Amino acid sequence: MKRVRISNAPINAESELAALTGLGGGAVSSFTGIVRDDGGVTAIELEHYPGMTDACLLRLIEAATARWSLLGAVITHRVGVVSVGASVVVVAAASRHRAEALEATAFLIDRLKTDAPFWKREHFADGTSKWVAAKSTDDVRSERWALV
Amino acid sequence: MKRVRISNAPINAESELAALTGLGGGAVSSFTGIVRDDGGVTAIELEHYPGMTDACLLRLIEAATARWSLLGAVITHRVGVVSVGASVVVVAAASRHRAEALEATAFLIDRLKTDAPFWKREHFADGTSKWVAAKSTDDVRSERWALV
Amino acid sequence: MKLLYFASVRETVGVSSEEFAFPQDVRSVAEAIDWLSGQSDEHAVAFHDPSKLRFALDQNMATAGTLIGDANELAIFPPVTGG
Amino acid sequence: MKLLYFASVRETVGVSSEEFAFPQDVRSVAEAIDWLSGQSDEHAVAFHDPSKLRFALDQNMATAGTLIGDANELAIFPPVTGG
Repeated sequence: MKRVRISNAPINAESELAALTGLGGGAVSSFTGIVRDDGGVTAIELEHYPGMTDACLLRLIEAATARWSLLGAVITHRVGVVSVGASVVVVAAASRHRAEALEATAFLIDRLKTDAPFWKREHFADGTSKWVAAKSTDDVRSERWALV
Repeated sequence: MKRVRISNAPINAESELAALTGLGGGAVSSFTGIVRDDGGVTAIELEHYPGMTDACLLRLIEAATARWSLLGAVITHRVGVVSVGASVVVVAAASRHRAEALEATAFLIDRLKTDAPFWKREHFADGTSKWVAAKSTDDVRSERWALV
Repeated sequence: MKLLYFASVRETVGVSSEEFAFPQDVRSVAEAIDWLSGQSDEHAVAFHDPSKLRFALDQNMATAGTLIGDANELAIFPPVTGG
Repeated sequence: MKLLYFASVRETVGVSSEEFAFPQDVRSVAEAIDWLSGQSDEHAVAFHDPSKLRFALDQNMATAGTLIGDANELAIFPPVTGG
Protein backbone atom coordinates (compact mmCIF):
# COMPACT_ATOMS: atom_id res chain seq x y z
CA MET A 1 0.00 0.00 0.00
CA LYS A 2 1.65 3.20 -1.22
CA ARG A 3 -0.31 6.42 -1.00
CA VAL A 4 0.54 10.06 -1.54
CA ARG A 5 -1.93 12.86 -0.92
CA ILE A 6 -1.63 16.61 -1.32
CA SER A 7 -4.40 18.15 0.73
CA ASN A 8 -6.03 21.56 0.93
CA ALA A 9 -8.14 20.36 3.86
CA PRO A 10 -7.03 19.61 7.42
CA ILE A 11 -5.29 16.28 7.83
CA ASN A 12 -5.09 14.12 10.90
CA ALA A 13 -2.77 11.30 11.72
CA GLU A 14 -5.57 8.89 12.64
CA SER A 15 -7.09 8.48 9.20
CA GLU A 16 -3.63 8.27 7.65
CA LEU A 17 -2.67 5.48 10.05
CA ALA A 18 -5.91 3.53 9.69
CA ALA A 19 -4.97 2.17 6.28
CA LEU A 20 -1.64 0.91 7.59
CA THR A 21 -2.80 -0.89 10.71
CA GLY A 22 -4.83 -3.41 8.73
CA LEU A 23 -2.05 -4.74 6.51
CA GLY A 24 -1.14 -7.69 8.73
CA GLY A 25 2.13 -6.22 9.97
CA GLY A 26 3.14 -5.93 13.59
CA ALA A 27 4.45 -2.38 13.39
CA VAL A 28 3.18 1.02 12.30
CA SER A 29 5.31 4.09 12.79
CA SER A 30 4.32 7.68 12.07
CA PHE A 31 5.56 11.22 12.12
CA THR A 32 3.34 14.30 12.20
CA GLY A 33 4.70 17.77 11.53
CA ILE A 34 2.75 20.60 13.18
CA VAL A 35 2.86 24.39 12.67
CA ARG A 36 4.76 25.91 15.60
CA ASP A 37 4.10 29.32 17.11
CA ASP A 38 7.67 30.45 16.44
CA GLY A 39 8.14 34.12 17.27
CA GLY A 40 4.55 35.12 16.72
CA VAL A 41 3.74 32.94 13.72
CA THR A 42 -0.04 32.60 13.33
CA ALA A 43 -0.07 30.43 10.21
CA ILE A 44 2.08 29.20 7.40
CA GLU A 45 1.24 29.20 3.73
CA LEU A 46 2.50 26.34 1.62
CA GLU A 47 3.20 26.63 -2.08
CA HIS A 48 4.18 23.60 -4.15
CA TYR A 49 5.04 22.49 -7.69
CA PRO A 50 1.87 20.61 -8.55
CA GLY A 51 3.19 18.54 -11.42
CA MET A 52 6.25 17.42 -9.52
CA THR A 53 5.11 17.00 -5.93
CA ASP A 54 3.13 13.77 -6.20
CA ALA A 55 5.80 12.09 -8.29
CA CYS A 56 8.53 13.21 -5.89
CA LEU A 57 6.69 11.90 -2.81
CA LEU A 58 5.89 8.62 -4.54
CA ARG A 59 9.58 8.26 -5.43
CA LEU A 60 10.44 8.69 -1.74
CA ILE A 61 8.04 5.88 -0.85
CA GLU A 62 9.50 3.71 -3.62
CA ALA A 63 12.99 4.38 -2.29
CA ALA A 64 11.92 3.45 1.25
CA THR A 65 10.21 0.29 0.01
CA ALA A 66 13.32 -0.72 -1.93
CA ARG A 67 15.47 -0.19 1.15
CA TRP A 68 13.33 -1.68 3.91
CA SER A 69 10.84 -4.51 3.94
CA LEU A 70 7.62 -2.49 4.22
CA LEU A 71 3.99 -3.52 3.93
CA GLY A 72 2.96 0.03 3.14
CA ALA A 73 3.74 3.71 3.49
CA VAL A 74 1.76 6.93 3.20
CA ILE A 75 2.66 10.60 2.90
CA THR A 76 0.04 13.32 3.22
CA HIS A 77 1.07 16.96 2.94
CA ARG A 78 -0.98 20.11 3.36
CA VAL A 79 -0.81 23.00 0.93
CA GLY A 80 -2.33 26.47 1.28
CA VAL A 81 -2.77 28.23 4.62
CA VAL A 82 -2.23 26.10 7.73
CA SER A 83 -2.82 27.57 11.18
CA VAL A 84 -0.59 27.20 14.22
CA GLY A 85 -1.26 23.86 15.88
CA ALA A 86 -2.51 22.18 12.71
CA SER A 87 -0.69 19.32 11.00
CA VAL A 88 1.37 20.11 7.90
CA VAL A 89 2.53 16.62 7.08
CA VAL A 90 1.95 13.03 8.16
CA VAL A 91 4.26 10.25 7.05
CA ALA A 92 3.79 6.66 8.19
CA ALA A 93 5.07 3.19 7.41
CA ALA A 94 3.98 -0.37 8.23
CA SER A 95 6.20 -3.43 8.48
CA ARG A 96 6.25 -6.86 10.08
CA HIS A 97 8.83 -5.87 12.67
CA ARG A 98 9.45 -2.48 14.22
CA ALA A 99 12.94 -1.57 13.02
CA GLU A 100 11.85 -1.19 9.40
CA ALA A 101 8.82 1.01 10.08
CA LEU A 102 10.77 3.25 12.49
CA GLU A 103 13.68 3.77 10.12
CA ALA A 104 11.52 4.24 7.04
CA THR A 105 9.47 6.91 8.84
CA ALA A 106 12.60 8.89 9.73
CA PHE A 107 13.92 8.46 6.19
CA LEU A 108 10.68 9.67 4.61
CA ILE A 109 10.40 12.86 6.64
CA ASP A 110 14.13 13.64 6.42
CA ARG A 111 14.17 13.25 2.64
CA LEU A 112 10.84 15.02 2.17
CA LYS A 113 12.31 18.09 3.89
CA THR A 114 15.17 18.38 1.39
CA ASP A 115 13.71 16.85 -1.79
CA ALA A 116 10.02 17.67 -2.11
CA PRO A 117 9.06 20.91 -3.90
CA PHE A 118 7.19 22.73 -1.13
CA TRP A 119 7.89 26.26 0.10
CA LYS A 120 6.67 27.75 3.36
CA ARG A 121 5.73 31.33 4.06
CA GLU A 122 5.25 32.37 7.68
CA HIS A 123 2.44 34.77 8.56
CA PHE A 124 2.79 36.82 11.74
CA ALA A 125 0.30 38.42 14.10
CA ASP A 126 1.31 41.91 12.93
CA GLY A 127 0.22 41.12 9.38
CA THR A 128 3.71 40.66 7.96
CA SER A 129 4.93 37.49 6.32
CA LYS A 130 8.18 36.04 5.06
CA TRP A 131 9.53 32.99 3.28
CA VAL A 132 11.12 30.38 5.51
CA ALA A 133 14.81 29.78 4.82
CA ALA A 134 16.04 26.23 4.28
CA LYS A 135 18.09 24.82 7.17
CA SER A 136 21.52 23.25 6.76
CA THR A 137 20.63 20.83 9.57
CA ASP A 138 17.96 19.40 7.28
CA ASP A 139 20.61 18.74 4.63
CA VAL A 140 22.77 16.96 7.19
CA ARG A 141 19.90 14.74 8.32
CA SER A 142 18.91 13.95 4.74
CA GLU A 143 22.45 13.03 3.76
CA ARG A 144 22.69 10.56 6.65
CA TRP A 145 20.53 8.32 4.49
CA ALA A 146 22.90 8.27 1.53
CA LEU A 147 23.71 4.69 0.61
CA VAL A 148 27.45 4.12 0.91
CA MET B 1 2.98 15.78 29.58
CA LYS B 2 3.94 12.27 30.66
CA ARG B 3 1.28 9.59 30.62
CA VAL B 4 1.31 5.85 31.15
CA ARG B 5 -1.77 3.69 30.74
CA ILE B 6 -2.31 -0.02 31.16
CA SER B 7 -5.52 -0.87 29.36
CA ASN B 8 -7.89 -3.82 29.33
CA ALA B 9 -9.88 -2.14 26.56
CA PRO B 10 -8.92 -1.65 22.90
CA ILE B 11 -6.50 1.20 22.30
CA ASN B 12 -6.05 3.26 19.19
CA ALA B 13 -3.22 5.49 18.16
CA GLU B 14 -5.44 8.49 17.47
CA SER B 15 -6.54 9.20 21.03
CA GLU B 16 -3.01 8.61 22.28
CA LEU B 17 -1.63 11.12 19.79
CA ALA B 18 -4.30 13.76 20.37
CA ALA B 19 -2.80 14.84 23.70
CA LEU B 20 0.61 15.32 22.13
CA THR B 21 -0.33 17.36 19.08
CA GLY B 22 -1.57 20.26 21.19
CA LEU B 23 1.60 20.89 23.19
CA GLY B 24 3.00 23.56 20.88
CA GLY B 25 5.74 21.40 19.41
CA GLY B 26 6.34 20.92 15.72
CA ALA B 27 6.84 17.16 15.84
CA VAL B 28 4.89 14.14 17.07
CA SER B 29 6.22 10.65 16.42
CA SER B 30 4.49 7.40 17.25
CA PHE B 31 4.87 3.65 17.15
CA THR B 32 1.99 1.17 17.26
CA GLY B 33 2.56 -2.53 17.86
CA ILE B 34 -0.10 -4.83 16.41
CA VAL B 35 -0.82 -8.53 16.96
CA ARG B 36 0.43 -10.44 13.91
CA ASP B 37 -1.09 -13.59 12.52
CA ASP B 38 2.16 -15.53 12.94
CA GLY B 39 1.73 -19.19 12.10
CA GLY B 40 -1.95 -19.33 12.94
CA VAL B 41 -2.01 -17.06 15.97
CA THR B 42 -5.57 -15.88 16.65
CA ALA B 43 -4.87 -13.78 19.73
CA ILE B 44 -2.27 -13.08 22.36
CA GLU B 45 -2.81 -12.91 26.09
CA LEU B 46 -0.76 -10.43 28.06
CA GLU B 47 0.13 -10.90 31.70
CA HIS B 48 1.94 -8.18 33.63
CA TYR B 49 3.31 -7.31 37.09
CA PRO B 50 0.72 -4.76 38.17
CA GLY B 51 2.70 -3.04 40.90
CA MET B 52 5.78 -2.63 38.76
CA THR B 53 4.47 -1.97 35.25
CA ASP B 54 3.32 1.62 35.64
CA ALA B 55 6.47 2.63 37.49
CA CYS B 56 8.68 0.94 34.90
CA LEU B 57 6.96 2.64 31.96
CA LEU B 58 7.08 6.00 33.70
CA ARG B 59 10.80 5.51 34.31
CA LEU B 60 11.26 4.91 30.58
CA ILE B 61 9.50 8.19 29.83
CA GLU B 62 11.63 9.95 32.46
CA ALA B 63 14.77 8.52 30.88
CA ALA B 64 13.67 9.69 27.42
CA THR B 65 12.83 13.15 28.76
CA ALA B 66 16.24 13.40 30.44
CA ARG B 67 17.97 12.42 27.21
CA TRP B 68 16.01 14.38 24.61
CA SER B 69 14.24 17.69 24.75
CA LEU B 70 10.64 16.46 24.76
CA LEU B 71 7.38 18.30 25.30
CA GLY B 72 5.61 15.07 26.21
CA ALA B 73 5.50 11.32 25.83
CA VAL B 74 2.86 8.65 26.28
CA ILE B 75 2.91 4.88 26.55
CA THR B 76 -0.29 2.84 26.46
CA HIS B 77 -0.10 -0.96 26.70
CA ARG B 78 -2.85 -3.54 26.49
CA VAL B 79 -3.16 -6.42 28.94
CA GLY B 80 -5.46 -9.44 28.76
CA VAL B 81 -6.55 -11.03 25.49
CA VAL B 82 -5.77 -9.06 22.32
CA SER B 83 -6.95 -10.35 18.92
CA VAL B 84 -4.94 -10.48 15.72
CA GLY B 85 -4.95 -7.06 14.08
CA ALA B 86 -5.54 -5.14 17.31
CA SER B 87 -2.99 -2.80 18.84
CA VAL B 88 -0.91 -4.06 21.77
CA VAL B 89 1.08 -0.92 22.47
CA VAL B 90 1.26 2.70 21.40
CA VAL B 91 4.23 4.89 22.29
CA ALA B 92 4.50 8.48 21.16
CA ALA B 93 6.61 11.55 21.81
CA ALA B 94 6.31 15.27 21.06
CA SER B 95 9.14 17.74 20.60
CA ARG B 96 9.85 21.10 18.97
CA HIS B 97 11.94 19.54 16.20
CA ARG B 98 11.63 16.12 14.64
CA ALA B 99 14.91 14.42 15.58
CA GLU B 100 14.04 14.27 19.28
CA ALA B 101 10.54 12.83 18.86
CA LEU B 102 11.72 10.24 16.32
CA GLU B 103 14.62 9.05 18.46
CA ALA B 104 12.63 9.05 21.69
CA THR B 105 9.90 6.93 20.08
CA ALA B 106 12.41 4.30 18.97
CA PHE B 107 14.07 4.39 22.41
CA LEU B 108 10.77 3.94 24.24
CA ILE B 109 9.61 0.91 22.26
CA ASP B 110 13.07 -0.71 22.20
CA ARG B 111 13.47 -0.36 25.97
CA LEU B 112 9.88 -1.32 26.72
CA LYS B 113 10.47 -4.63 24.93
CA THR B 114 13.37 -5.58 27.21
CA ASP B 115 12.55 -3.79 30.48
CA ALA B 116 8.80 -3.72 31.09
CA PRO B 117 7.26 -6.66 32.98
CA PHE B 118 4.82 -8.00 30.38
CA TRP B 119 4.60 -11.59 29.17
CA LYS B 120 2.83 -12.75 26.01
CA ARG B 121 1.05 -16.01 25.45
CA GLU B 122 0.04 -16.90 21.89
CA HIS B 123 -3.30 -18.59 21.25
CA PHE B 124 -3.67 -20.66 18.09
CA ALA B 125 -6.64 -21.63 15.92
CA ASP B 126 -6.36 -25.26 17.07
CA GLY B 127 -6.96 -24.25 20.69
CA THR B 128 -3.37 -24.61 21.83
CA SER B 129 -1.33 -21.80 23.33
CA LYS B 130 2.25 -21.14 24.33
CA TRP B 131 4.40 -18.49 25.96
CA VAL B 132 6.37 -16.32 23.58
CA ALA B 133 10.14 -16.57 23.98
CA ALA B 134 12.18 -13.39 24.37
CA LYS B 135 14.26 -12.48 21.30
CA SER B 136 17.98 -11.76 21.42
CA THR B 137 17.47 -9.17 18.66
CA ASP B 138 15.39 -7.17 21.13
CA ASP B 139 18.32 -7.16 23.55
CA VAL B 140 20.62 -5.91 20.82
CA ARG B 141 18.26 -3.08 19.88
CA SER B 142 17.77 -2.11 23.51
CA GLU B 143 21.49 -2.04 24.21
CA ARG B 144 22.06 0.33 21.29
CA TRP B 145 20.65 3.01 23.58
CA ALA B 146 23.20 2.47 26.35
CA LEU B 147 24.88 5.77 27.16
CA VAL B 148 28.62 5.47 26.57
CA MET C 1 9.46 -12.33 52.16
CA LYS C 2 6.67 -12.20 49.62
CA LEU C 3 7.41 -14.22 46.47
CA LEU C 4 5.68 -13.39 43.18
CA TYR C 5 5.81 -15.59 40.08
CA PHE C 6 4.79 -14.64 36.57
CA ALA C 7 4.07 -16.35 33.26
CA SER C 8 5.73 -19.78 32.81
CA VAL C 9 7.31 -19.58 36.28
CA ARG C 10 3.90 -19.06 37.85
CA GLU C 11 2.49 -21.99 35.88
CA THR C 12 5.35 -24.32 36.81
CA VAL C 13 5.36 -23.48 40.52
CA GLY C 14 1.58 -23.65 40.53
CA VAL C 15 0.91 -20.47 42.53
CA SER C 16 1.25 -16.78 41.69
CA SER C 17 2.35 -15.72 45.15
CA GLU C 18 3.57 -17.21 48.43
CA GLU C 19 5.39 -16.20 51.62
CA PHE C 20 8.66 -17.59 52.97
CA ALA C 21 11.01 -16.71 55.80
CA PHE C 22 14.44 -17.24 54.28
CA PRO C 23 17.17 -18.62 56.55
CA GLN C 24 19.90 -16.17 57.64
CA ASP C 25 22.43 -17.44 55.11
CA VAL C 26 20.21 -16.51 52.14
CA ARG C 27 21.60 -13.08 51.26
CA SER C 28 21.47 -12.78 47.46
CA VAL C 29 18.82 -13.45 44.84
CA ALA C 30 20.89 -16.44 43.66
CA GLU C 31 20.91 -17.90 47.17
CA ALA C 32 17.15 -17.35 47.44
CA ILE C 33 16.59 -19.21 44.14
CA ASP C 34 18.80 -22.05 45.36
CA TRP C 35 16.90 -22.30 48.64
CA LEU C 36 13.49 -22.06 46.93
CA SER C 37 14.43 -24.97 44.63
CA GLY C 38 14.39 -27.23 47.68
CA GLN C 39 10.84 -26.39 48.65
CA SER C 40 9.03 -28.76 46.24
CA ASP C 41 9.49 -30.65 43.01
CA GLU C 42 7.63 -27.85 41.22
CA HIS C 43 9.97 -25.22 42.64
CA ALA C 44 12.95 -27.36 41.61
CA VAL C 45 11.72 -27.53 38.00
CA ALA C 46 10.80 -23.83 37.85
CA PHE C 47 14.17 -22.66 39.17
CA HIS C 48 16.59 -25.26 37.81
CA ASP C 49 18.21 -22.84 35.33
CA PRO C 50 18.59 -19.39 36.93
CA SER C 51 20.20 -18.05 33.72
CA LYS C 52 16.75 -18.24 32.12
CA LEU C 53 15.08 -16.33 34.95
CA ARG C 54 14.76 -12.62 35.64
CA PHE C 55 14.19 -10.98 39.03
CA ALA C 56 12.75 -7.88 40.65
CA LEU C 57 13.28 -6.83 44.25
CA ASP C 58 10.59 -4.50 45.55
CA GLN C 59 9.60 -3.93 41.92
CA ASN C 60 13.04 -2.94 40.68
CA MET C 61 14.92 -5.15 38.26
CA ALA C 62 17.62 -7.19 40.04
CA THR C 63 20.23 -9.76 39.04
CA ALA C 64 21.24 -13.07 40.61
CA GLY C 65 23.98 -11.26 42.51
CA THR C 66 21.76 -8.55 43.98
CA LEU C 67 21.60 -8.63 47.79
CA ILE C 68 18.10 -9.01 49.19
CA GLY C 69 18.77 -6.67 52.14
CA ASP C 70 15.49 -5.55 53.66
CA ALA C 71 13.41 -5.96 50.49
CA ASN C 72 9.86 -7.21 51.08
CA GLU C 73 9.00 -8.59 47.66
CA LEU C 74 10.96 -10.83 45.30
CA ALA C 75 9.45 -11.44 41.87
CA ILE C 76 10.75 -14.27 39.66
CA PHE C 77 9.81 -14.55 36.00
CA PRO C 78 11.06 -15.44 32.52
CA PRO C 79 12.52 -12.73 30.25
CA VAL C 80 9.85 -10.17 29.44
CA THR C 81 8.04 -10.20 26.07
CA GLY C 82 5.82 -7.11 26.03
CA GLY C 83 5.38 -4.53 23.30
CA MET D 1 11.00 26.19 -23.19
CA LYS D 2 8.45 26.68 -20.44
CA LEU D 3 9.88 28.43 -17.37
CA LEU D 4 8.25 27.96 -13.96
CA TYR D 5 9.13 30.03 -10.88
CA PHE D 6 8.19 29.29 -7.30
CA ALA D 7 8.15 31.06 -3.93
CA SER D 8 10.58 34.01 -3.64
CA VAL D 9 11.82 33.51 -7.21
CA ARG D 10 8.25 33.80 -8.51
CA GLU D 11 7.70 36.95 -6.44
CA THR D 12 10.94 38.58 -7.61
CA VAL D 13 10.47 37.81 -11.30
CA GLY D 14 6.83 38.84 -11.00
CA VAL D 15 5.30 35.94 -12.94
CA SER D 16 4.85 32.26 -12.11
CA SER D 17 5.40 31.02 -15.65
CA GLU D 18 6.68 32.24 -19.02
CA GLU D 19 7.97 30.89 -22.34
CA PHE D 20 11.36 31.54 -23.95
CA ALA D 21 13.21 30.16 -26.94
CA PHE D 22 16.78 29.88 -25.69
CA PRO D 23 19.58 30.64 -28.19
CA GLN D 24 21.59 27.66 -29.50
CA ASP D 25 24.53 28.29 -27.15
CA VAL D 26 22.39 27.84 -24.02
CA ARG D 27 23.02 24.19 -23.26
CA SER D 28 23.13 23.84 -19.45
CA VAL D 29 20.91 25.06 -16.63
CA ALA D 30 23.69 27.49 -15.62
CA GLU D 31 23.76 28.95 -19.14
CA ALA D 32 19.98 29.29 -19.10
CA ILE D 33 20.11 31.17 -15.79
CA ASP D 34 22.80 33.45 -17.16
CA TRP D 35 20.77 34.16 -20.30
CA LEU D 36 17.53 34.70 -18.32
CA SER D 37 19.29 37.27 -16.11
CA GLY D 38 19.53 39.51 -19.14
CA GLN D 39 15.80 39.54 -19.83
CA SER D 40 14.78 42.21 -17.30
CA ASP D 41 15.91 43.92 -14.11
CA GLU D 42 13.61 41.58 -12.18
CA HIS D 43 15.17 38.51 -13.78
CA ALA D 44 18.62 39.89 -13.00
CA VAL D 45 17.75 40.28 -9.30
CA ALA D 46 16.02 36.89 -9.06
CA PHE D 47 18.93 34.99 -10.64
CA HIS D 48 21.98 36.97 -9.47
CA ASP D 49 23.19 34.20 -7.13
CA PRO D 50 22.64 30.77 -8.74
CA SER D 51 24.16 29.06 -5.68
CA LYS D 52 20.97 30.01 -3.82
CA LEU D 53 18.70 28.55 -6.49
CA ARG D 54 17.49 25.04 -7.16
CA PHE D 55 16.29 23.64 -10.48
CA ALA D 56 14.08 20.97 -11.98
CA LEU D 57 14.06 19.87 -15.61
CA ASP D 58 10.83 18.23 -16.69
CA GLN D 59 9.99 17.84 -12.98
CA ASN D 60 13.22 16.08 -12.03
CA MET D 61 15.74 17.77 -9.77
CA ALA D 62 18.67 19.17 -11.75
CA THR D 63 21.87 21.06 -10.97
CA ALA D 64 23.49 24.08 -12.62
CA GLY D 65 25.60 21.73 -14.71
CA THR D 66 22.71 19.61 -16.00
CA LEU D 67 22.27 19.78 -19.77
CA ILE D 68 18.86 20.94 -20.91
CA GLY D 69 18.74 18.56 -23.87
CA ASP D 70 15.20 18.23 -25.14
CA ALA D 71 13.52 19.09 -21.84
CA ASN D 72 10.30 21.09 -22.16
CA GLU D 73 10.04 22.60 -18.67
CA LEU D 74 12.65 24.31 -16.48
CA ALA D 75 11.59 25.21 -12.94
CA ILE D 76 13.67 27.61 -10.85
CA PHE D 77 13.11 28.04 -7.13
CA PRO D 78 14.78 28.58 -3.75
CA PRO D 79 15.75 25.55 -1.61
CA VAL D 80 12.63 23.67 -0.58
CA THR D 81 11.14 24.08 2.91
CA GLY D 82 8.28 21.60 3.14
CA GLY D 83 7.47 19.14 5.90
